[in-house]
Amino acid sequence: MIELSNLILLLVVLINFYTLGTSRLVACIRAVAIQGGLLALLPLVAHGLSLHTLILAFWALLIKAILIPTLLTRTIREVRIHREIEPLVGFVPTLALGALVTSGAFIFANYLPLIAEHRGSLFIPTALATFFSGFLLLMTRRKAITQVVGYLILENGIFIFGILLSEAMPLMVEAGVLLDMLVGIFVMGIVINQISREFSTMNTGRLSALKE
Amino acid sequence: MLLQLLLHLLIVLLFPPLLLGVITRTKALFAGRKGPPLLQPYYDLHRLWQKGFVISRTTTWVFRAGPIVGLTVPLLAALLIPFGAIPAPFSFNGDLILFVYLFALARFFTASSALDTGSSFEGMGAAREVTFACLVEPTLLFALIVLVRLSGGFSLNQLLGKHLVTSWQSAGASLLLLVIALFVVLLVENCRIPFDDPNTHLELTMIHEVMVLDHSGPAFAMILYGASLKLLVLGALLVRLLLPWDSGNPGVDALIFMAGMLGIAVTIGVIESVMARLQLVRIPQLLIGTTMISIFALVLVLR
Amino acid sequence: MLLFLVLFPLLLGALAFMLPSERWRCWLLPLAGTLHLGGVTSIACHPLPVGDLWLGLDPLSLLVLLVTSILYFACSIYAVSYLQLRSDRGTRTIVACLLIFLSAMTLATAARHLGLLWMAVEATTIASAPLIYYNRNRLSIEATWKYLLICSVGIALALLGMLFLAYAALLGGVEVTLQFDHLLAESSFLSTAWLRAGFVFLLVGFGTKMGLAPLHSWKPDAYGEAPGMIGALLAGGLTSVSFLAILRALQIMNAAGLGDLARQQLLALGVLSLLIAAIFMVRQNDVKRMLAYSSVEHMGILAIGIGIGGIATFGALLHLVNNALTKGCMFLSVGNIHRAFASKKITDIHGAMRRLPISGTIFLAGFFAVTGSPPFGPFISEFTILRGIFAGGHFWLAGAFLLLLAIVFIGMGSTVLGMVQGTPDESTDTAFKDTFLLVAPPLLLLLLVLLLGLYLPPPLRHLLEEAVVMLEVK
Amino acid sequence: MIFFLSGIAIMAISGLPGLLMSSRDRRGQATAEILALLGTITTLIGLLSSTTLAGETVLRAGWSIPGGELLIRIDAISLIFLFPFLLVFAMSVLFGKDYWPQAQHPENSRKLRLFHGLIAAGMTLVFTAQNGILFLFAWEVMALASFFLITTEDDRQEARRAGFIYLVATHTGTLALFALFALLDLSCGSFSLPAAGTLPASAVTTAIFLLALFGFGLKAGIMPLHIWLPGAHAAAPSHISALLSGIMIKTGIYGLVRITSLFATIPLWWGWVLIILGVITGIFGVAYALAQHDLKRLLAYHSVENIGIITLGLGLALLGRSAGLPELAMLGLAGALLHVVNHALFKSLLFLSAGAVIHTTGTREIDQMGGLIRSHPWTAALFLGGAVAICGLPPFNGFISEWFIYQGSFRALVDQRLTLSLAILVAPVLALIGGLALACFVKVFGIVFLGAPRTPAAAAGHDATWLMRTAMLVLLAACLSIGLLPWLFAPLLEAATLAWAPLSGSGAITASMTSLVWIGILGTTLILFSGLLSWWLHRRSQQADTEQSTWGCGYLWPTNRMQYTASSFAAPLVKLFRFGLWSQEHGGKTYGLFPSRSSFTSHTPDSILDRLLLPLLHVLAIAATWLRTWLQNGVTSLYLLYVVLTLFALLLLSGR
Repeated sequence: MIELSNLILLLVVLINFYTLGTSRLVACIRAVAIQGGLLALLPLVAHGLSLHTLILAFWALLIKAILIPTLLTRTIREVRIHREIEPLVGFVPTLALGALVTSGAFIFANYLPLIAEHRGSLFIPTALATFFSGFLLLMTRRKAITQVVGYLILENGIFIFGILLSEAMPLMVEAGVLLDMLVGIFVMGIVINQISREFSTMNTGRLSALKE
Repeated sequence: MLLQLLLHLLIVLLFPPLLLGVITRTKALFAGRKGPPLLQPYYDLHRLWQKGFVISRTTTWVFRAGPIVGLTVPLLAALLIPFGAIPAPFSFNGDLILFVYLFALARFFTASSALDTGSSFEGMGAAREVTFACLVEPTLLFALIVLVRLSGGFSLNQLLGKHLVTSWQSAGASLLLLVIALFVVLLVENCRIPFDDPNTHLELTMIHEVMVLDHSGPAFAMILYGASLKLLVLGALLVRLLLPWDSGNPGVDALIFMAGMLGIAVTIGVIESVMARLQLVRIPQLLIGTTMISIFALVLVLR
Repeated sequence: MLLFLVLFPLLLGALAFMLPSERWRCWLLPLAGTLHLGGVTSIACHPLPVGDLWLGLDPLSLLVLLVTSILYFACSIYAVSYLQLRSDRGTRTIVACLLIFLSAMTLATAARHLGLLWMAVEATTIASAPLIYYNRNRLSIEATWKYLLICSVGIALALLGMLFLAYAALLGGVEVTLQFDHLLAESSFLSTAWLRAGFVFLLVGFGTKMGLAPLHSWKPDAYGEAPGMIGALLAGGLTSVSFLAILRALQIMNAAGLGDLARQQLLALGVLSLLIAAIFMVRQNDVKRMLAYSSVEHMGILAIGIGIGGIATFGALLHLVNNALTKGCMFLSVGNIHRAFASKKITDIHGAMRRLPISGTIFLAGFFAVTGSPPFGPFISEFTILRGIFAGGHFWLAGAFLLLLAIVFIGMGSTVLGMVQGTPDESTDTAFKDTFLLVAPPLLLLLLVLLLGLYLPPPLRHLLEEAVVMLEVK
Repeated sequence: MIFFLSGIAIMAISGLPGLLMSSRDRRGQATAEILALLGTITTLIGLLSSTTLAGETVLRAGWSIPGGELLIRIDAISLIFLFPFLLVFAMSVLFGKDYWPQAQHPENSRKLRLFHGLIAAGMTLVFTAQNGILFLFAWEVMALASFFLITTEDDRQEARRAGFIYLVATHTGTLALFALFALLDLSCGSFSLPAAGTLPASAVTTAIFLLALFGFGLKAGIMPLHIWLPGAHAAAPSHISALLSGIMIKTGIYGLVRITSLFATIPLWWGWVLIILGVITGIFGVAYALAQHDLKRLLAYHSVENIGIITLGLGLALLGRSAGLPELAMLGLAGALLHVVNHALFKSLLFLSAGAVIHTTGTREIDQMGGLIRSHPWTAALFLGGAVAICGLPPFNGFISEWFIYQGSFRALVDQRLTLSLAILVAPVLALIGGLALACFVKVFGIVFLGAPRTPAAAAGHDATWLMRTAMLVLLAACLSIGLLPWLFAPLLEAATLAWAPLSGSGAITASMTSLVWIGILGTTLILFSGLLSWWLHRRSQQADTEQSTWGCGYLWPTNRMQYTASSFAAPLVKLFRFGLWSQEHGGKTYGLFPSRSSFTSHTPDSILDRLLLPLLHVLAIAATWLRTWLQNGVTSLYLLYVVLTLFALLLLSGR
């Protein structure tokens, strides 16, 4: 089973790189949707079939792979923006940083004290790598929508970590967390709409009137 | 005891104007003139006492308070200071401070009285008077401090008491410096050349005289008498320092003291004859120099 | 009872969405505020058992809930008049969001499960975003966006931190759970490496929400652009709730014997907050931003107090109460001044005491209170913290603490005095006047602050002492 | 005690009823004044009925504030400060009735009276509170009330500026006091002050002393901490300035006296620090005063000077304590304490009479006045009394306290240890200060009241009302009574010195009783004899010719504006001090044969405040502004970067 999960996790990491490297917003969102779908598989792969994992997988699929991407796609359709043209930090440097972060996470994870089953698995390094890739995306992009994608990837990283500890999170809480995220992104979508109405752009670079 | 008190009072009341006469006579002799009689100041006082007043319409009661305080203060101060070996009638711990501050009181009223006339000349005089006093007062105090240290006492009687004879032997250098400093104080406080000229009428250069320019009649008599008293009182300090001996007989003591005072008067007359008035801007420098001398005297005894 | 306190504002919020009448909708707020305060008071008087696995109040959370409830009560009364003043904006969203916000804050204080706590805190972020966007202009949208993004990211960090805690349990070979009491009980078995990392993530996460420098960057924007009433709730209520979350993490660290490390980190952030606040408050041109930095400053003081420990812990908890009430008083009165001058720039505001005698006076008194002048409550708490600093032998820290307080006083003083003194410009005149409902709530808060400075009611003192015991290293 | 406490309460609330009345209602004013006076009297009754010189009255009650205790103790030190305070407060209330009537100042009169009462209550408590927290409460109530009093006319830019500087200064001082009391708590385990002379030396005693020096020094106005003082005293209404200058700055001295009394042992350098500060404060205080031509600023700088004198006395007392010379300690402290009382009396008298003048002339500029003695005969005479007293001249009270300090310095002089006998430095410094003060007050009195009026405003005007006169007369009488009957006050001084340091078997004050009697007798003689002479001279001058103008040395067309001005009067001395004053002069140069109109002005800004502190703060503020445009530039990414950096920094810290 570990091999399968590792494969999925590797895909997740690759998607991270893809989002870091692409300027097309639609592609970005699709990539995140795919990542969400992959993540939804993980509980099943890691813990086997049970009611708990099934429900969790279903929820994750619904929210991460379907609802949120739909929401985001609708938003970009409304605000008519398709590309991240001038990121704060260029695509190549971002990719390089992403590679650095990811390899750092993988190396660092070797030094972490882990329980025996997790030694060989890629769960923890991938979680960390995904988390910080999301952070990187948040920090280097100007477009609000890309930043939301970054936030999503960041949450995905946490989700990966959470799968290891699904006993700690009762289903209610897990569901609540995902719901919270959904509502959060919904509200962000509304705000993005407002931004584009007010500024006729989604550039958060313009959003720097409040200083000091 | 009673005899000493009597002698003290007699000296205070009768002796001072004579000093002015001696000074004038000395200067006249130096100038090759015969000069007025020695008792001329007494005649002057008498004449002024009889005269009427002319008072400027700008002035108020403050104008008249000047001469009054100017007379009262030296009188009281004279009761605090021993005349040679004759002890002061009033003596208590810390009377030296009262002694110094009484003169300041007189200065306050003299200067105010000058300002009351509204004349800028008198204002100028008052300004100079208070300025130079600031520089003289510390000197006087330093001198007294040296004496406190040497005598171990806190009243003028003790300061100028029997210890002086031995102190001249143990701290002669310091006392010598004191004498110099005190002599300068005496000259400044009594408006003598080289610091001030009691006879000039060039208003712009004068200090004390210009302040009393508007006074006349009895008020002016008070000023004159007060000035001579001041000379006596400050001179008494100096005389006791220079002639610290104690004969045991009050009469002889009084005579020694008066002789000493006359000697000082003659010295002043000589100085006034041989020196010119200092430039006004030089005066502060000289006064600060004197303060330095007195500080040095203190350092010598503190060592 | 607790569940009721969480649910009824939610129900009222739903009602607010459906109620057609703009006028009656406003009155839902005082209703909720009063009911909530009544409920909390009755709980405070007859303490419940600590509670089950999900909800429960211990002295620490009761303290925070009590403060939040009092503040919310004052703001809810203020809101009625305020919303009527701004009737052009409509009240549906704001009333509903305010009610949901109350529910989320209550849930966050009462949660015994860290996951639930996280959910509730995230819910407060989402519920308060529309509140900040109330003015619907460019600046407020910018502020909302920044608030939403930075706080969400911060909260995400906290979630990761919680998972680290769970992993620490996993590695320690004990029951893997995020139920707080269980976690506390088995703390000595937790893996220290994961625990340490978890604490850092929790501290940074909730620290962002609380507004410790340098994680505070959203704060001036959000407080500056939100209406004064919202600023009061955020600065007084939400920060306290986030601080509670950090204290929970600290409790676990204490129990695991890592308390010193945790305190050290809190101390570092606290001093940095004080420093940053001092730098930003000098010649601050915008009064609401100034209050935001003042909030950063006070978060720093709280962190320092907890970081020092000992008697300073008592001071910090008392300061939590004082800070909430004082900030509420200041934000509400500054809201009035903002209305009366139609500006929040100090270049436009002069002579507030003449134009608004009562609000201006409250604002000025609030300034003295917030800077720790006797006889107001914050003096007692700041002074107690200072005592703790000295008692711990940190003399240089004490010196820096006092120096920074002095700079804050100078910076804030020049702004505040420039506003309240002098004569108002005619050009800035508006029709706004002090009315009872707009003045009574801040006045109430001010009197409470004054009361806390003159007299510490024994029940409160008792509560504080119990809470301190919870934070002490056993 | 119950009288005492209710007195405080009555004073505190005296301004409240007025707040509820309309701003033009005179009844509010009357109520406030009656209540304030009633409170003063009640407090006084409380003091007299419950206190004896030797013992102390204690009230002790619990307080729920952590570390707090309602501990009030009235001992002789408190009494020394309380008596003049009550007198000055009552007189400032009386004076204020006609000086600041409700009808003429509807805008701020209610505020003024509210805080007038509050400051009184605060100060009474400051002088008696023996618990650190209670003390800080009273201290801050006083500080805030005085801030509002200073900014009574907050529509004036000058008052706002002065108020702000004051507020910052006092708050900084209060913060130092926070640290002070926290350290005291640390070293003796309680906020309630330990008994005098029981605090053992420890690592923090030096810190406590330095904090006290800073915190209380700021309030007292010890140079270079005097920055707030001139502006604040100038901006406040005059009867408030009287209270501030007379009493409030003494709370700083009180604090120093109280704190220094606690220590069991005192290092020699403490005394020396105070003496050196006293020398600087005294000399530069009076030098700055000389250079002023704003009447109230001038008086304010004289307060700085007098604080210097008090500090000198206190420094001598500390020297005496550390060197084991009880006589030196007692005389120094007695001088300092008596000077506190004296300065309270004559400085408030001076401020009140200055107020009476400013009230009618409408200016504070000395050079705009002149000849006021004709229109203000009473005020002039009263001012003269105050001026003579403040110069430390006999037969007034200022002389007595300086005399004590001189006596103390002589005791140091005759000691054989050089470190001690050098303290004689105090004596000539006092003489110099005295000389400068004399110059300054001759200037003020002469330029303001004597000569001819320089402006029409100065020629018009009327004397103070009888109520204002009464207030000033009472103060003058108090000054004179201490000057003429000093031995009556010796027992109180003795008790206070014993309360400060329980020195075994030293009656230095009682020993000076003979001297005090003599001084009194000579003073009386002086007055009687001068009176006699004046009576005689007055009779002689009845027929005098009083129609002539002053002898103008031949110049025929003198005008009133050609009289000597305040600036020119002080110019020689100001020039002597130019290295510390750095006066600025503008204009005054004329060119050519027929020069065009030219004007000359000079003014002396405060070196510490205007040349050092404000520019420094300005630079710091610019640096802060620059730093924050860079730190918080509005870009969200940067903010997120902060989050990550913090995260990593803390992880590193945690992993170490």
